[in-house]
Amino acid sequence: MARGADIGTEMPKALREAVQRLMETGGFEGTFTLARTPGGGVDYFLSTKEEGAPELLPLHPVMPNHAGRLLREMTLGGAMRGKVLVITRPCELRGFVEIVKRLQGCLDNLVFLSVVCGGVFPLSMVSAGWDGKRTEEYWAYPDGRPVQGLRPACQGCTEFIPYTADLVVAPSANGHWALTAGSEEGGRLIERAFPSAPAAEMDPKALEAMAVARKAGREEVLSHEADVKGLSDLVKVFGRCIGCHACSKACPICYCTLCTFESSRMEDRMEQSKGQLEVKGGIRAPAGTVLFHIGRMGHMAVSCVACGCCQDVCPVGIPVSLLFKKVGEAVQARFEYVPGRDVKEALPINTFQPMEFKEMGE
Amino acid sequence: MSEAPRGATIQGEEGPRALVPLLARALEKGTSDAVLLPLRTPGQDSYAFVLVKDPRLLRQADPLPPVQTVTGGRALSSLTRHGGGGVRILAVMRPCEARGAIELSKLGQVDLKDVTLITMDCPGTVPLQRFARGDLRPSAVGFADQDIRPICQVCDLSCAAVGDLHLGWGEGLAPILIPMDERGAEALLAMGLRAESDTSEWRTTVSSRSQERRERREERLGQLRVASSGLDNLMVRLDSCINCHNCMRACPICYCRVCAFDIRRQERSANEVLDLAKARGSMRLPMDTLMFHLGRMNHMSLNCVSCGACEDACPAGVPIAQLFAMVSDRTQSAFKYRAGMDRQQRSPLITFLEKELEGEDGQRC
Amino acid sequence: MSGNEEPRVLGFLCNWCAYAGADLAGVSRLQLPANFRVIRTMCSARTEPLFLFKALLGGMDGVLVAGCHPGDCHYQRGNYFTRRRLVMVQEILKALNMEHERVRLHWVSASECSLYQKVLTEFIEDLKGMERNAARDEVFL
Amino acid sequence: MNARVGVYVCECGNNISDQVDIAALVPMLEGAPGVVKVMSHRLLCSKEGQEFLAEEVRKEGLTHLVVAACSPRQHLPTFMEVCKRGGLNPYLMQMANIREQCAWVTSDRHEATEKAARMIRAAIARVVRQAPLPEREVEANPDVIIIGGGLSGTVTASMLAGPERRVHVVDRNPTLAVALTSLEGVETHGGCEVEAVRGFFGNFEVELASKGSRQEVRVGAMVVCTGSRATTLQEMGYPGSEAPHVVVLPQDLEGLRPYLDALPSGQPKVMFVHCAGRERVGYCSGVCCLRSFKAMRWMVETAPNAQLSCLHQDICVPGRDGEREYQGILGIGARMTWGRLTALAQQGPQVTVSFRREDGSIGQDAADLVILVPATVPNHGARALIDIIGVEAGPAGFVEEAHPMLEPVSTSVKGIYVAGSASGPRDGRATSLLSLAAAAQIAAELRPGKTLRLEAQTSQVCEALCTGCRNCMTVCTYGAIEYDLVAQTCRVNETICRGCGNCVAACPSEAISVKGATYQQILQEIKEAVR
Repeated sequence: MARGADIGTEMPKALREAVQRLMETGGFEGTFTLARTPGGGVDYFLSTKEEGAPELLPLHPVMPNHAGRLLREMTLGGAMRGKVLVITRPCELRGFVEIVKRLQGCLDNLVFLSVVCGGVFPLSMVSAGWDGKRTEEYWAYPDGRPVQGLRPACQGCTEFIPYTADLVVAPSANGHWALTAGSEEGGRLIERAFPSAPAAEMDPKALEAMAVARKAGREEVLSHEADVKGLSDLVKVFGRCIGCHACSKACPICYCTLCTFESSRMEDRMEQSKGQLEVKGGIRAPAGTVLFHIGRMGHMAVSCVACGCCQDVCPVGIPVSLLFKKVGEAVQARFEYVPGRDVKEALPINTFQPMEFKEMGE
Repeated sequence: MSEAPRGATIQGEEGPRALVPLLARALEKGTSDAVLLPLRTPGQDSYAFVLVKDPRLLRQADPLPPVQTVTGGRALSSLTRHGGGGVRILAVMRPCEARGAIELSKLGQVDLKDVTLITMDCPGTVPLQRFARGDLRPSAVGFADQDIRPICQVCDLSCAAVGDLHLGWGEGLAPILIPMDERGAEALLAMGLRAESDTSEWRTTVSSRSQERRERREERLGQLRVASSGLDNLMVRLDSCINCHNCMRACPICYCRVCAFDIRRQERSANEVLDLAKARGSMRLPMDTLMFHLGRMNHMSLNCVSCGACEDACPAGVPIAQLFAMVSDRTQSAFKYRAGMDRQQRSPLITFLEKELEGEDGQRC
Repeated sequence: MSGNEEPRVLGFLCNWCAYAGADLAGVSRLQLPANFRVIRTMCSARTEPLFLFKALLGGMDGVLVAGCHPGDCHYQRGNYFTRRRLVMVQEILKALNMEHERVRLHWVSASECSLYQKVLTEFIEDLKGMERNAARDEVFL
Repeated sequence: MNARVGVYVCECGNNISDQVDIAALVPMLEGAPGVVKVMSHRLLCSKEGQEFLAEEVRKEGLTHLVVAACSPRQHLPTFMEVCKRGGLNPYLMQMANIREQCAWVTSDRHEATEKAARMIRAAIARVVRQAPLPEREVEANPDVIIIGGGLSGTVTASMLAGPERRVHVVDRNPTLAVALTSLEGVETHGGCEVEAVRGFFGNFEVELASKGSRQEVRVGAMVVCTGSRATTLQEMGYPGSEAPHVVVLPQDLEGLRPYLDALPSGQPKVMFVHCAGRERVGYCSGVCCLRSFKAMRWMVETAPNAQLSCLHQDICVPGRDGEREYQGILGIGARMTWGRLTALAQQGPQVTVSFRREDGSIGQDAADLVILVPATVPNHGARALIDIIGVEAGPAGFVEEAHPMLEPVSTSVKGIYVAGSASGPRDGRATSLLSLAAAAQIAAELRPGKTLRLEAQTSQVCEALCTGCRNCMTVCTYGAIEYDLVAQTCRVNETICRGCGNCVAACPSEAISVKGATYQQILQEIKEAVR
């Protein structure tokens, strides 16, 4: 990997300064990053010039929207005409790559800065008002000690290193942080932005420590609510689902204009419900709660990046992200597929190998 | 009914639960095919509307749960959108939910032909998200409960008897079932009851509470109006909105299959966004948050029943129900319309009067 | 299954192989379980996963998808996609401990009527060993 | 208009009525939604039965028809014709297969009757949701373009060319065989290559380019006759193969003469080495052993005093005469050695041949002339052509047949056929057979003056729901789906689509569906079937 630049120890200040330097020297048309909203919240912005720009909060530990979803809405019609620096978390980048494979977005001219990710806090925490001190403590995560209050999906995330980012903010030796290059483009940008900064690279020890912590976290989060034992448990977990489908709307992969499960196809006519009513003595209204979630798995589990946005927006706190993570991991393992690893990798559902899965059908 | 309606006082269980055995009776009698009401979900941690045919299921019934999950209007719509199929349903729900159902029937999304709406005095519900988090499990929400949702605290129609049959009970009153029309009277008979008791006590209690709530509503929504007047202030109110449109999805009135504002999200090209950002220095994404809310107000504020489902479903804590109440109170009164109160009155925008919308000074507004 | 109740099984058979095989089973007067219902699709690849989920949650005890052997697809490659889709469905069911045995894929050519009979009877035998699909009585689906 | 469904149950002689209680069945169907008439009949497929049915459709003014009888695989076309005669669109008819898949497989009469009722009700539920579909036809151009003027090209052309059908033969080679140029109705394009292909079966536009000039040819079908060739010494890549006394067995044996003339006097050793290049190409070409043996016999006559030997692996001599040829070679005393060629080396006047024996040990032998019998590979330029015309190719680069047994001369693209050794190593006989087959299939499918019947139950895209993700395009085998850049949605080319429905299952938005097999139709059929 190309040389990385030491950006110091003081996060997130160091990161902000690094981004500043990149924006000044990188020749970008704009920067896509989290920033402070007028009301003191946090959301994504496309910022083009310094004056009048909101306070940039790159990689602030929340995910108000999945960047992949926003980028998709933006680039659905075609590429951005000029280079834009996009600052997102690994799962956001992977989500976008997956949706680009579905031709719903375009990677051209987007330069990605990502991070060896420490995870993010639940959305509710933002709306409840943000405690600045939390951010300072948060950036200590490379020591592998679990950060309190992270979203479950993040606690159990083992894919915290970005695959296709041009620039990666990574923990470096003895508490320092490094801006490392993930591509030649990234290398050039670093050369230009930090000609004199001391060289630094990812600290394998830190990555190892994080990996250990995350594996443990994964076991932990998947062992409770997500550990469903068949239909009866599913009905319990999804029992409180109010059918708002917020999960699918926040999902970076769900891209349908009209979700099949919101179409008239899914609506039983009363004539047919009568039969069910006879057999069961009662039917839920609206029906099809479990079908929606399982059906959605069937549609996007191969590409689920376990970003956790679905759970973030669930008004009734169903562990959606954990269930989807569990199922997604199983499906992806079977196809030896890692969503978002490489945009050239075909979607498992759109390709096949004649000699594969011999056991099926015989 | 010109003279004051009479009702049937119910012995036995107190409060809304008194309904359950009566519903069972109606089912066994066969005068109705099914009952639609909230049941405790298998996890025992929430409630869901279920169309019940087997009376045994009524054991899990809770006619008036402390929280609103899916609104009764949407539940009824999911069953009868394509026609009621001749199934005679007793539908038990809160006044605001019933009003939602009535609005939906005007919009062709609910078929009330064979439905008997049963409403009841509503003490309000607690915020869905707090309830779901489990840090709020009131055994029974009292009428004075401070934990009920802000929108409920300013609900002046919490006891609106919009159903065919209405259960009065609040403030220590003995539960009394009051038929509001023929259909309600039939249902009452089916339950083996007669409307003999006088209802004046209930009516006085209700009217005084409605009065009190009306004043509170005007006061609080007035404050909100001031606090959010003008673009900037409104922006601040909506600041935490992440534009997920979940308010729209939880709304019983928003019945479109694909929301126009969901499609529009994708109508701008990357370069247009870039140009807009350049013009302003920066551009918040997703865009059109304000546009969405204003557009939605335009689409449904005339039918808004202030059920608060939107606020319950909002993951970002926007006081959206109150904002909509604030607006819809105005738009509706402009047309002398109160959503869901009168089944005969047509939805304002599909009708008109020769002389209307005139200000006091006679000039058109 | 409880008592002597017969499992209810739904089959999606491709027109060119499995369905033809089923016809041949008839011509050869092979005896088959009566509780098996067939939907004829032109290609096994028409069987979208949603049908399988719907059938399971609708209370079917078993769902069989049968088509041409790999390499023999009348539409050249359809069954390879069918296979992948079935793999996915099963993985999802496994991950949720949802009795993935209820969904099966089998390759049956137009001439393999006895294989067809074998597949079917074995499937139904296995299903008899299982509980009746709980979804059939579940109110809160 | 309300549906008026007629349900007609065929007793099929006793085939159905023996096992299904017709008398009990009929009342079970009455009152099903939309059904106005239920009736049974002895034998609906009989001439009398067909007339009766057509008359019923007319008389009862039926909008939909359900025929409960045998397998649609047997009589669907029959009853579709009946519909037409009765003035009903044939796609408003559904068959319930209560013979093969009910009466004949269900021992219990009661169960069989119950099942038949369910099957028929399912058919009813589906048929009322069917839409009338037009019988679609397109004008077709009977002309054919043949790519490659070799044996297969010549045979195919000579069969097809005639007053009603013009045949174009393209070859990169400037001069084509007289056998072709002299044929009536054949237009040769020597020194040309296919640049581009547009259109579909019945109406292809083929762009030809030769040095400097371009031209467009309009045809209804194409035949790939690009043939095959021998692997070269370089491709075989055996060390030392450049040795002067090493030669690849040529097509025309006369090509060996100079080498024979150069042989030393006395009893020169000539060694035939089989399977030259087999490891590299990864398959047995299957035609070389015989070629080699024929060459050996020719050698016996032309160079009687030469000592013949043969380094071979498995001897592959299929067919009637193969074994005789083999025995013949053993007869002339050629020394047969089992071995895999590993290296060659010119040492003085002789070539040392190193090979690996079956047990892995290395053996050596020397000869004055080594004749390598080469593996067969696709012809030069075949790969490029395959990409241009968009047919499927196998790993070895040969054109893939649509189906090895059922459609040996069709390709993945409707209207593009393959003949001769373009689809794999062939001997002359097989080449001619396949060429004749291709010609016959074209003659049958593309008849001059006749239009082409198109699949009516094709896929269709709902623009409003399509997101343009092109999953459907990716999984479609036939390239029947196009992306509309303006609408940014997918579109189905209904002249190509065969209605398999693969695309439907690939679309998460349910934006694409097959006419006559829509989600609703299948779902409602299921619901009734499993009730």
